[in-house]
Amino acid sequence: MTFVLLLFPSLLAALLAYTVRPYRVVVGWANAWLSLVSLGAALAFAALVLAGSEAPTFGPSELLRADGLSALLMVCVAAVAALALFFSPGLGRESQYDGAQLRRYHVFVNLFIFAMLLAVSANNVGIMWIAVEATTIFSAMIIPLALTKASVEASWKYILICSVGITLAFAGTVLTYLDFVALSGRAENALNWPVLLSAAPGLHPEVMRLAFVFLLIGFGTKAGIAPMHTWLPDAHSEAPSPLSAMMSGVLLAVALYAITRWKVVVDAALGPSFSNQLLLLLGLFSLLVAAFSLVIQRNYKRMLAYSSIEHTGLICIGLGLGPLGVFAAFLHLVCHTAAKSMLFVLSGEVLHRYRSTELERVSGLLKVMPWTGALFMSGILAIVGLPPFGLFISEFALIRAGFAAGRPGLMAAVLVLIGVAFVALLRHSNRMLYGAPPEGVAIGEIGRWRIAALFLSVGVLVVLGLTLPAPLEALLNQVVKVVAK
Amino acid sequence: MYADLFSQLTTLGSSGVLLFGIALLCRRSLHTFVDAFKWQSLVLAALFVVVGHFGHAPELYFVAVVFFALKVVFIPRYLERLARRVSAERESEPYVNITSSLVIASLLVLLAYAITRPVVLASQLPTRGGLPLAMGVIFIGLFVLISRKNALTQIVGFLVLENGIALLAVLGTFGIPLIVELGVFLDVMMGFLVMQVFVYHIHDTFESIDVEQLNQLRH
Amino acid sequence: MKTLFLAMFIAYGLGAFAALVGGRKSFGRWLVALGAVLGAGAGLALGATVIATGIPFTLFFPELLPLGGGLALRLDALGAFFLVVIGVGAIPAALYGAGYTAAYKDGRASLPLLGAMFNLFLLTMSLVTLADNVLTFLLMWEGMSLTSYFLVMTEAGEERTRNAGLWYIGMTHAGLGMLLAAFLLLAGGAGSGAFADLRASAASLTSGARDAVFVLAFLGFGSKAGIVPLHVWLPRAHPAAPSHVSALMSGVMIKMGIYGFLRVALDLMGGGPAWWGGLVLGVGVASALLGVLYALMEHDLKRLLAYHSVENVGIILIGIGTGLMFHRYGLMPLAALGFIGALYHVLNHATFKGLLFLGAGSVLHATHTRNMEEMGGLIKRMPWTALFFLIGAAAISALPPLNGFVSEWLIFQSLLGGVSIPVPEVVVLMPVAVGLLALTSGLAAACFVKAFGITFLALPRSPEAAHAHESPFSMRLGMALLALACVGLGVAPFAVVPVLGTILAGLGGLPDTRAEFTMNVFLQTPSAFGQMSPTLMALGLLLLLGLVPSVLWLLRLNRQRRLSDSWGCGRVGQTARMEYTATAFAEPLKRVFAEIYRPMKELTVDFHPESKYFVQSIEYRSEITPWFDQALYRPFLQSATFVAQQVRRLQAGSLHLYLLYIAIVLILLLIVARWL
Amino acid sequence: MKYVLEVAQTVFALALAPLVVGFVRWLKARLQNRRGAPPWQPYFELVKLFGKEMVVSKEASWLFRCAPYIVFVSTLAVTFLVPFLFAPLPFDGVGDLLAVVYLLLLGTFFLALVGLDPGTAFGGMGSSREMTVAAIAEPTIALAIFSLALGAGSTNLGRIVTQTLGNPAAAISPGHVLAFAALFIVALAETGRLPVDNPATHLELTMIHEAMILEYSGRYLALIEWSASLKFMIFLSLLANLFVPWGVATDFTPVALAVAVIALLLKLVLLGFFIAVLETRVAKLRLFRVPELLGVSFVLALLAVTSSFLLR
Repeated sequence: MTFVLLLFPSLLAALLAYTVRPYRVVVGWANAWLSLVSLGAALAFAALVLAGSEAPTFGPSELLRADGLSALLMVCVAAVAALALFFSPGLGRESQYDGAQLRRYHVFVNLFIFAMLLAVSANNVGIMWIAVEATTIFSAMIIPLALTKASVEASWKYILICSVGITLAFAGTVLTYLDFVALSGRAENALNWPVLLSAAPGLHPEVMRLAFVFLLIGFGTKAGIAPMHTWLPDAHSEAPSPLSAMMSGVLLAVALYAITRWKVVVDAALGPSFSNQLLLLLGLFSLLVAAFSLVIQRNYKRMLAYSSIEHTGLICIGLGLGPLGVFAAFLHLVCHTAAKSMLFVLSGEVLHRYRSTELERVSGLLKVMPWTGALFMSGILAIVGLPPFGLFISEFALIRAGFAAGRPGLMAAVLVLIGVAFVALLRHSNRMLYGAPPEGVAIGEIGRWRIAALFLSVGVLVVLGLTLPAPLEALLNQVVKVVAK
Repeated sequence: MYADLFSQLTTLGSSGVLLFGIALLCRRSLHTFVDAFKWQSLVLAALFVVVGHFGHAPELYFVAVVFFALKVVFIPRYLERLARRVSAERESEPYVNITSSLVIASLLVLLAYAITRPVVLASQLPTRGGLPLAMGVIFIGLFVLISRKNALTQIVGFLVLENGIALLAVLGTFGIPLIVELGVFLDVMMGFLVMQVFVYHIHDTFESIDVEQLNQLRH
Repeated sequence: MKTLFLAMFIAYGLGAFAALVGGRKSFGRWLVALGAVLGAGAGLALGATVIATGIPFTLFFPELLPLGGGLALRLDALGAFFLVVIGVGAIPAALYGAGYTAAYKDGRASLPLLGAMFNLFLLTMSLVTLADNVLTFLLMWEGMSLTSYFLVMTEAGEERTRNAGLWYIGMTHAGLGMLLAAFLLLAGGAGSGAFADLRASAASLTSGARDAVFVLAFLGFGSKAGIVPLHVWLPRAHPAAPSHVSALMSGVMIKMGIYGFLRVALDLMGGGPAWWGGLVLGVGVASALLGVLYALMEHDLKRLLAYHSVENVGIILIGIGTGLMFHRYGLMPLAALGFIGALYHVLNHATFKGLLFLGAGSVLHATHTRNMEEMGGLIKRMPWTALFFLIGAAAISALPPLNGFVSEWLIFQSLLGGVSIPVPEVVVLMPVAVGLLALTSGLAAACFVKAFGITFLALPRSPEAAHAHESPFSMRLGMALLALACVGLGVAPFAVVPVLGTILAGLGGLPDTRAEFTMNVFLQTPSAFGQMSPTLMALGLLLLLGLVPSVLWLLRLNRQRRLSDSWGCGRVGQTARMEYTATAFAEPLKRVFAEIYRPMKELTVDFHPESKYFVQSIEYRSEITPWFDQALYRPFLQSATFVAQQVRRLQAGSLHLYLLYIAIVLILLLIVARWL
Repeated sequence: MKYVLEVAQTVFALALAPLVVGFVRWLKARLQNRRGAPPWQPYFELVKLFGKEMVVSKEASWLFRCAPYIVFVSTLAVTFLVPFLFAPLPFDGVGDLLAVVYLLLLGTFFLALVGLDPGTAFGGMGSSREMTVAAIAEPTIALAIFSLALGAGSTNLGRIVTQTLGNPAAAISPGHVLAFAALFIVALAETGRLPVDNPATHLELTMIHEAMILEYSGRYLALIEWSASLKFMIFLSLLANLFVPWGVATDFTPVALAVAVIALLLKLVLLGFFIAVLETRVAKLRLFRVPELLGVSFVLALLAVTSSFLLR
């Protein structure tokens, strides 16, 4: 029943937005409040999982299932969705989009949220793939809200690279199913994850290695792992900020969730060493690419996009470092989601005020919008991994896991790359925060409610930084139990 | 006899699909491009029926009908309309000329054979002979996507890639579970519609659908 | 003791809260100062009680930082000493700050942020000395760096400050990376990371791992302490910060680097092979010499003092280096002497460097410029500041009655004690170290004659200097406290040395040398190699200083005094342009040490158009840029930008290229999966 | 009782100091076959100066007025530590050789500061050069002390003298001789004698010590002149007693004290003669050649240390 509560509100919101022909603000607010319902459902699932009951399933041949891993992701997706919807364009003050664009935006943004929630709660691996493909299609529709050369180019690249990537992932799924059929014949619920997991030890190792390569490349494209990351900076810098907040914060997390699901199956089939090495290799490469791309950067949205690639790389490395690493990786994922979504929403506010995404033209942010500036600075300090915020703890845990897994050389490289990204990010953000504001920029704060909402996420980050709330720790232990048995 | 007829028919069908894929490479004008794709989808639909009949998988018939409707009737018609509407001039020179792209295609098929050797050994189904060909179609779909500059041809390349995977699915597993199959078709259709809308957008903003101009967003 | 800890915590917390609430008003500024003073006082008391009673104070919060094994706090004697040093440095700085921050009322910097960060900076720094497991230590360490980064960035208006802030936070983050690697190597990966487990697992490490941990810890802590190759942020960040903050950073924060290094090298690892001591000694001597050499050439007052911090850290490292070396050869009393000299110099440096920075701050407050060439004659307008700055200058140049002399004497004696090391080729190193240390103290004296002479004496060289005014009472009070501390520590070392002995007792196997180094008023080194009593010497000097004028007065000699012009070879009217400038003062030494400075000289003479014999203008420019930046950091930065350029080309904008990337990776990985 | 003797010895040294400077000046004049002023001429100058009024520059601060006292007091404090006549001094424990060096540095520090105070070019030039020479001389002094301390097993002056008295063989060991040479060069540099600085001239190019005290007059100039001569006396007696300690009384019988006084006078005359001959022979070095001279003395001191260590 809670599944309905989880998935249905976003569908309802999409329908509502579709029917109300000329877009009106009340629709926006209704959608925002509806998203809180699915957040409640997600939290209910988390509580259910913590209560230790068997994972609830739903639908014909157990279509949907929520175990520890998916419960954690559900909470993340629903939370960021709620945050993004409360900051969607068209709420409150004047917005640069007209009625039709806003209407299209609200329809597809809610469909996008529905697809993500479906992907996370799908028990059937095929349905998960379909949902992830659906996220690409829905989000592609609303990247070019305002038809400019840049947004069209970004959206074309986005739709093409991601669709090609995802289709390769489907090839991987087919190969696994082929191996399953070869092992124990055709079965209707073959693609259900628990069934696949139980059959995994019998699968042929060579076929599973090929299948994992397809899957890793496929979902890696969606997760923004280098060298398949090329669509990410363009898409995130051109999309409207709430959407890019969701894409950067949670869509990458959903793709990583899919990779983790498949990693468990593959590890059961041929032992963890193969998948770990691949993940470490690609993780380190994306960390390298992201860190050095940050050094010379002229657009602050692209800067944030590259920093997402950097953190995806870190999470991949974490996944490849055994149980301790998985714990650190998922803690990192949660912290990164909170920090990055806040930052993208803030960058939207900055763009709205400064009318430009160029770093040169944005300066004196602390004088123009003191509170937003302070939030932006704390966001930057968070993603750069400085103490009061959670990412410092998760990076510490990650590197400790690295040392425990006996890979000091790799950890040294990771530390150096994190250092490069640290200096680059701070140099650019200092340029934006300090100095004299350019003339012609109105001094004045954004809405009080918006700042309060963002302070909420800063609060979450600080709480994660200083302590680890018991429910989250238990949930993460559940995840580790599921992933690195 | 009964089994090898089935496997011969399937290998024949899949080699047909591969042939049309390669034919796709040496087509100049857009119209002939879409035709090659249409014929490829037709052969694939027929293959669905054959596998459905011999492999005693009745739901494959329904899948074949849907596949036929989608990939042979619906998508090519839209592509034609799109081509006319966007008055795509002659296909601009691809990155790789015809002869070298054929050489690369053959190399890719050879690579596909080498890579899918363990898969063929693992699968006991009579239709396992066609698996390397399916992988070949996948690689060729990818190659078309990379080498063609026109947005429309990129969409066709993407669809060829999808055909390759559908072929892999039907040969390897006699059809994946129905819900997933329908979901895939739904995705393919929606994906195609979105890409089609984007081609119009590109045409409006860039006055031509040559993807070469799409390079302002860099670094 | 728990109440003292809570008092400290609450005082700092209230101070920070008061800053955020009412930072701008003067009442708020006093509250901030009060919070800081009370917090520092409570910390001082806590440290003193722990040293006095010898019972370590422990506190454990398992639910905070569960990943690192809980927030574990334990204050043992070593940590307590550094907590006392923080207290000694913080109280005067906070008092001084109340007056000094009034200058920021004009909105140049946000006062609430400055006040809050000041208190948080002190809080995190005190908690660094209390941390007892790896995560707590690193969290407080980076917290200290972050709050001090905000303090450095208070005047973020100028580009120079932002650049300094970036250098500072970049270097400390690199240091943090090395520390993290060192601690995790030490903990052997697993385990909760509590220092007790680290002590146990340190013994079982292979010698290669121990050396790696030592080098990483030395570089990590050295980057914070400001040893030579890693000191480049120090002359940039300290002058940029407000003066009372740079006094704290220079006097106390870089000592946290020393504390950390002692904690890891001596306490956790319990000493190691001889080359450890040799490395520390070598780097110490290099830092001391190069620090003072570059200080000589500076004419920005605060940069000069920052370079001197590098020099004094070098001297402290010399003490620690000799201590480690003796520890290795089992000469425990001499080892204790070396460490005691180092710790004593830590305390002394906190006092006189704090005093000098506060003095420089009031000069800056009065003349709004840091360039010594524009100062002069301030002694007549700012008598108190001049007196305190003179005491500080005398103390740092190790002149007898003051504290600099005592700690330098102890370090000299420990170096002289090196003679009894059995290995001959190590002993040859000792006299060279003695010679270079003596050269450093000589150059330091020359540098501070220049600093004090050019800034305070003779005629004012600029209108600002002419209209300088004495700094308000709170600033003078801060300086007075530190001056008293300088004199007190100089006159009464017999009280301090035994306390240092108790602190070091039992640390890494050192013996309890409480009674060994002092005989009532005298200081003596093991086997009575050197004996001295600063107290009696100070008394003697005072007595004579009183005796001589009174004798002359008794003899009724001529006491008239007449004011007239100073001798100017008969030329009437003396202007400020006739005075010696700071650059001129240091010019002979620049010529002597030219090959170290490698000064860039540039002479442009443009002749009169008509004839070559008449000159229109001659322009001479000579600049000294520390060659570290060129030799060490520039190639590092260039290679980073070069790689960045290559990586940028990856995102070239063409869709086909991106799809090609995916295809290539797919095929490569398939080949890997298939055959490898 | 011993303390009274100690004070007596200090007063004796205080009284003798101007005579030593006067004797050297007289001897130099004689060598340049000039009649020259009698050796006790400095006493007349001191008495004259104490009688005159003090002319103080307008720009000078309070430091200008109290620096002479500090310089004089610091030099006086050193005389309490130096074994002129008898070795185990009661004040020996108060300060060792390092303390002596740093007390002298205290004097030079304030003298240099005061050179800058009136704001004249001469003062600035003098203090800049004085501090350069002092800074470069420091390492040599430290190493000379190191070699002496190595030989005697302690840095305290009394112990060094008694130790060398104990085993005379050490006195002629290479370590001691090299240390003597090094310390001799440094003594010339510190007290402003000819190769480094010309004491007899007021030509701004060649005077270092004189330049700093140019502005002084009256009682202040007397005090500074006296402390300069006292410093010269200290260095000579250090050279004499530490390296050639015979004649220094170890017990307090009147006859031993008489012998000590005669021995001291003899040694001072000898050293004075040697310095006078040196000063007439050698011309003043250019300022930037002085570091090379001090470099030579540094190498000598380093050799002294290594040899005394290896032969221990």
